[in-house]
Amino acid sequence: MAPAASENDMRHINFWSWLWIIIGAIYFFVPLIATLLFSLQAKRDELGFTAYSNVLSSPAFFNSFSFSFWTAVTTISISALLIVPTAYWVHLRLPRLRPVIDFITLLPFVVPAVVLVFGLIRTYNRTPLTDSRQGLYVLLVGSYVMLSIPYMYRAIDTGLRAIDVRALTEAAQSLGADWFTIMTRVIFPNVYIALLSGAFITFAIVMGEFTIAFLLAQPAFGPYISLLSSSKVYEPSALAIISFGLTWASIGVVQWISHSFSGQSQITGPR
Amino acid sequence: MAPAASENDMRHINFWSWLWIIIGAIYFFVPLIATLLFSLQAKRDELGFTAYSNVLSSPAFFNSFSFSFWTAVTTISISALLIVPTAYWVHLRLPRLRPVIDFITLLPFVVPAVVLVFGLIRTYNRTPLTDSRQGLYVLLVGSYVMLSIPYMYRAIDTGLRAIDVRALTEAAQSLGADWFTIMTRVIFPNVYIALLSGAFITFAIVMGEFTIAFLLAQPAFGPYISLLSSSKVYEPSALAIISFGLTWASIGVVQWISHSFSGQSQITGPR
Amino acid sequence: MAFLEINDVHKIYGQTVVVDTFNLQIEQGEFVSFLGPSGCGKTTTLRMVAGFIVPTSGSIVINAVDVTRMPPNRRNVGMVFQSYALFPNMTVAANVGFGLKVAGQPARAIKQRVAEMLEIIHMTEYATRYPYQLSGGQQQRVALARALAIQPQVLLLDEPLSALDAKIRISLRQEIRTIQRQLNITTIYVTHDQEEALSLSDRIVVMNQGRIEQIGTPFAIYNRPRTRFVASFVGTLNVLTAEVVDAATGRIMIDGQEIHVNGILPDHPDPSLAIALRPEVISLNGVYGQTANHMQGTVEDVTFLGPVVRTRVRFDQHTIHLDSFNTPQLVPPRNGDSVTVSFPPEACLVLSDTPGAEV
Amino acid sequence: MAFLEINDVHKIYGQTVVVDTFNLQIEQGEFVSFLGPSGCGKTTTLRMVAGFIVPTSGSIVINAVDVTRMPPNRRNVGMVFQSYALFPNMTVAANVGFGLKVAGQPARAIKQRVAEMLEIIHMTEYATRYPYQLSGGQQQRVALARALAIQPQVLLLDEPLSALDAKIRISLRQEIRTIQRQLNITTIYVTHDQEEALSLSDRIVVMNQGRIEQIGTPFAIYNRPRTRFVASFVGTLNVLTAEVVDAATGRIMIDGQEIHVNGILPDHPDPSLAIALRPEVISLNGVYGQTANHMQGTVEDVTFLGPVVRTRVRFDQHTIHLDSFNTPQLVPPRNGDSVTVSFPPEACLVLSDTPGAEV
Repeated sequence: MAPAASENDMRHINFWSWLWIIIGAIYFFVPLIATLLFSLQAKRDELGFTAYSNVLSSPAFFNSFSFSFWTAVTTISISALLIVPTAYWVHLRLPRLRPVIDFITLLPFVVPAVVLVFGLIRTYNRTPLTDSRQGLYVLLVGSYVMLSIPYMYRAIDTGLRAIDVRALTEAAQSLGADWFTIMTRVIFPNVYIALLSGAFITFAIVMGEFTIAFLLAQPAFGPYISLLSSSKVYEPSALAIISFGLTWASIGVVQWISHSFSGQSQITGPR
Repeated sequence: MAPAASENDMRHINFWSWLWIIIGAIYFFVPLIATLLFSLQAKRDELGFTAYSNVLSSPAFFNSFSFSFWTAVTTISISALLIVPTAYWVHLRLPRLRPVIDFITLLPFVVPAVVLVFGLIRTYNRTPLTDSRQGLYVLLVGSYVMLSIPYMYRAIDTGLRAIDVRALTEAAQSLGADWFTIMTRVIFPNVYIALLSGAFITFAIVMGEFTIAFLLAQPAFGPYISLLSSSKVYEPSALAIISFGLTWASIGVVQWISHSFSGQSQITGPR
Repeated sequence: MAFLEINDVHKIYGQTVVVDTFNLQIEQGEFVSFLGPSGCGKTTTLRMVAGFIVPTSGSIVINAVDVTRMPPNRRNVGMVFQSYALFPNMTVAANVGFGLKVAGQPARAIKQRVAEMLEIIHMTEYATRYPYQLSGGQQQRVALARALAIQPQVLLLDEPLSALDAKIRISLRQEIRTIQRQLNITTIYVTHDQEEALSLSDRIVVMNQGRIEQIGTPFAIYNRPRTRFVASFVGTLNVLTAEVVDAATGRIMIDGQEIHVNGILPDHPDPSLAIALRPEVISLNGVYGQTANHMQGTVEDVTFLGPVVRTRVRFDQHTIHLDSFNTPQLVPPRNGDSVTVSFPPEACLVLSDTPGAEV
Repeated sequence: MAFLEINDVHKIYGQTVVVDTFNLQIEQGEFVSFLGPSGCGKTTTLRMVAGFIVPTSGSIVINAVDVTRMPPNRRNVGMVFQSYALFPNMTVAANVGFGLKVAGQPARAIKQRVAEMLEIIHMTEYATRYPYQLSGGQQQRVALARALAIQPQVLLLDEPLSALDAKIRISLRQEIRTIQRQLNITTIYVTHDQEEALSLSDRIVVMNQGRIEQIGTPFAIYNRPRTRFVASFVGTLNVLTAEVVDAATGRIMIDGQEIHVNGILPDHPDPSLAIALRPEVISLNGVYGQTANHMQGTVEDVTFLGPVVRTRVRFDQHTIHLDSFNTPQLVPPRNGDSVTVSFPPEACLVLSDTPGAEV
């Protein structure tokens, strides 16, 4: 195919390119570098990793981090099991409802977390859900699943748009496949990469979430960061840098996984 | 066209329908009703609107609400002016980069708000940006614009996908239109409804945002809710119900606007 | 009893009758096309045979088993889609073997059958490729092999060539016909392209607005259309209004020139009737001799279409198109020339407007 | 000097030469088609004329003004797209009037011109409709009116009929031709459909792999193709390998049967050459008489295509396809029949493989 549109107005391209490079730099790198430099100044008049070793050697760091990590994994699994079949079904049977469903999945933005938690606690007050540690954990995961819906649904929806859901389903049916086979061998493998991108965002949100975990008195990573911020000087900055590094490491893992599905990444890739 | 797929497995449809109706009811209505009932109990042993009149008659409510309202409007305007041309340009000239840009627009989820604000304050420490009220307000709006990017970009991107950006641009060019005419008469009118949906989410986020406003010591609605929550019993619930009502009122406005563009809503609607 | 029977099938959505009283018997090994414009119900009927849609009433019987309400995955029916519908996460070999794997066949048997199928479609060397690495024509051949691998009782093709380029369409069309004959598989082919239907089919079912207009061999459909719809949908047609001069001897008058048609005309109260003529039966150079009809007219336009030169000739009220082969002998007429056109009486179709009625 | 000149234009992306040494002069009011397979550079060339792409080298001159680097919005060139590209937020009237409004014309003048244009495309009653309320054919007619409303110097059409159904394609094709002649507007039409190019154009530019293969009238392109590519892309072709018996008198041998061709054959070191025959020039019933070539063969397959019956005849090594009109007189042969086919010597094209070389 021919290349995109007119080539006359290169100045327009340059203007927008530079604007965005500058905004990007100010947004991402300036604060990051400032935080990094500050975190290295724990020992007066010299740069060093004192703040980092303080953070990493603390058992509270490890405990809260692994608590949030496993909560995130649980959240993602439940969310995927709920949403993949639902989104598939909407694509297959109710394609006209897609704009409506798109809108409904945005509702978690509309109901603030505070309302959600107040409502949940008040509703389940003096039931096993609020009177036991396990019950509160169920409430926590439930809330996180709700928060993850917009991201997970949209990611999976994008993945499903990249394939012809109805024709693939009918082809599999005519070849003798039942619903379980269609889901596991046809639909899931084709939305896997898209699912990963939704899972990644959910992971980042759960790892950083403060309000719900705090209100439900859960030993999560968000409240730990907040506690550290109010009691220490340099350690919070070190922690921010560590979280940032971990996040990018998980991006790397996603990239690596999607490359090992090389044939497929071609398909669910650019549209 | 023929209807969607096989009609044999109505039980599957019913199972998922009911599951989602139940989840939706638990998620949205149970907490909401609980909150509503609680908010009506400010006077012992009878239901009444005492908490509501307390909230609405407070000048702090009005001041913080209008502060956040105008901040949201400013945020949305800046965001739209930045993102509509950028998204248009990506569609027109760099369609292959769309997956990459999609990913970049998700980065605000990855960098936590706390890191952002700490970084900003430290970076601009002892500059006019942190030493004046106007400066802090600029930081606030800047941060909100960053937070709005994922929602605004995705909404506008969806709107642009619904039209053939390149062919419309070329058609307008060959009819003698310059870039300004193309943007204002062809592109903007066709993404207007999509833009509204992004603006609406941004509005909801800015109205409820706590962390950044608090750290920058701004008289916003989020910190006011938080303050009220820690000092009063029934008023926070009343406030939550009021916010909820206002949010749905703004949804209503969006619906009304999109109906008055009836021809167009057909086009930017189902795809 | 026929191998595949569609008995009195209706499909109604709300107020809309999509398929109306569909009856058809197909013999083992027969190739039947459903031909019609979009929205005529041909795809809906095919999808009822496949099991994706349940008829509102009526029954579908395959090989003496009533499958009307049997789910599609138990019908053992092969399906080929316009969009190919290959599984993007699987190689060509895995796509072709999918149905066998689902049926729980041993790996060795699958491998052998896949190799056989790839042989038939001449794509053995593409076994390890992914669908996105293939051209449209190759993808559709893989889809065909995949549908045939399970040895289905019936093969269903839903506009399989519509997404392909003209040249590939013709070569794949021939390949489909060859494979179908080789395997002797009962086949239903849905298309809106008359040339595809005419060149491939043993019989054609012409549909319009949910109803069957005519069932017949390609030759019968083209040369003896039973309704005006069939005559005009299948091929180009000149329609002329004529006045009956003598119904008994078939003498009629068009624009003041008398011609005769074969057979006895309907003894109508209304003495005018519609006559249809194919462009290719009308001759400019009088090959049909003295016994044919002759009419005088003026050349209005000459269009060069490649193999064929199309001439538009005007009489008093009517214009007709006539086709001549572009041979070295051809001297195309010029605009304004006075010409005599001739056509044999048996080439005149007397049209009826009632669907289902004889022409 | 011609009205529109494309002089020595190249377009190169990285290592890929998309358009190679394109030279063409178009006269005022001429209708020229660019015909070729996808990727041949025809659309790129059109887009360079429109101004959406700047040539790597060469120049484009319209009406004595060099527009090579002029932005598209100052060229006054009308463009019609395959996807219609109507503005979805505007009514039909607003779409047609868009170019005039941009040019700052007074409302009354715009209204009058829009009414005129809607008259020409027979869509006056659709003025207040929105594009999504129209069929594909209607949308494309509005797009044509919109492009013509600004009274462009040149009208460019980029596969305008590809998205439409067969029947609408043919009627809109005729409408485009009528309007073009009526307004006498210089037109370039890009297509991959040979019948469209042949039926519409004053001249056709056949392109392949970025180069011009041949420029000529439809008749010359079809009947005197200069390269093997042109011969095989435009129309169906039988290609036979022959041995030269006597180059001077044009006697050659195919599968042991001697025939003669017109003109003097190239005095090649290699005594074999390729001969092309169109299916429509070959006759089964000997109409060409004694002076023609005759060959004996066996019928392998008879396909009924509607207006035409295609017969495949096998000689020793080769098979050929021949077409006969489906007239009441036709007695189609049966598979296995021994037949004599005949064709005039002047119908044999001697093919060259060098692009640009004479056949």
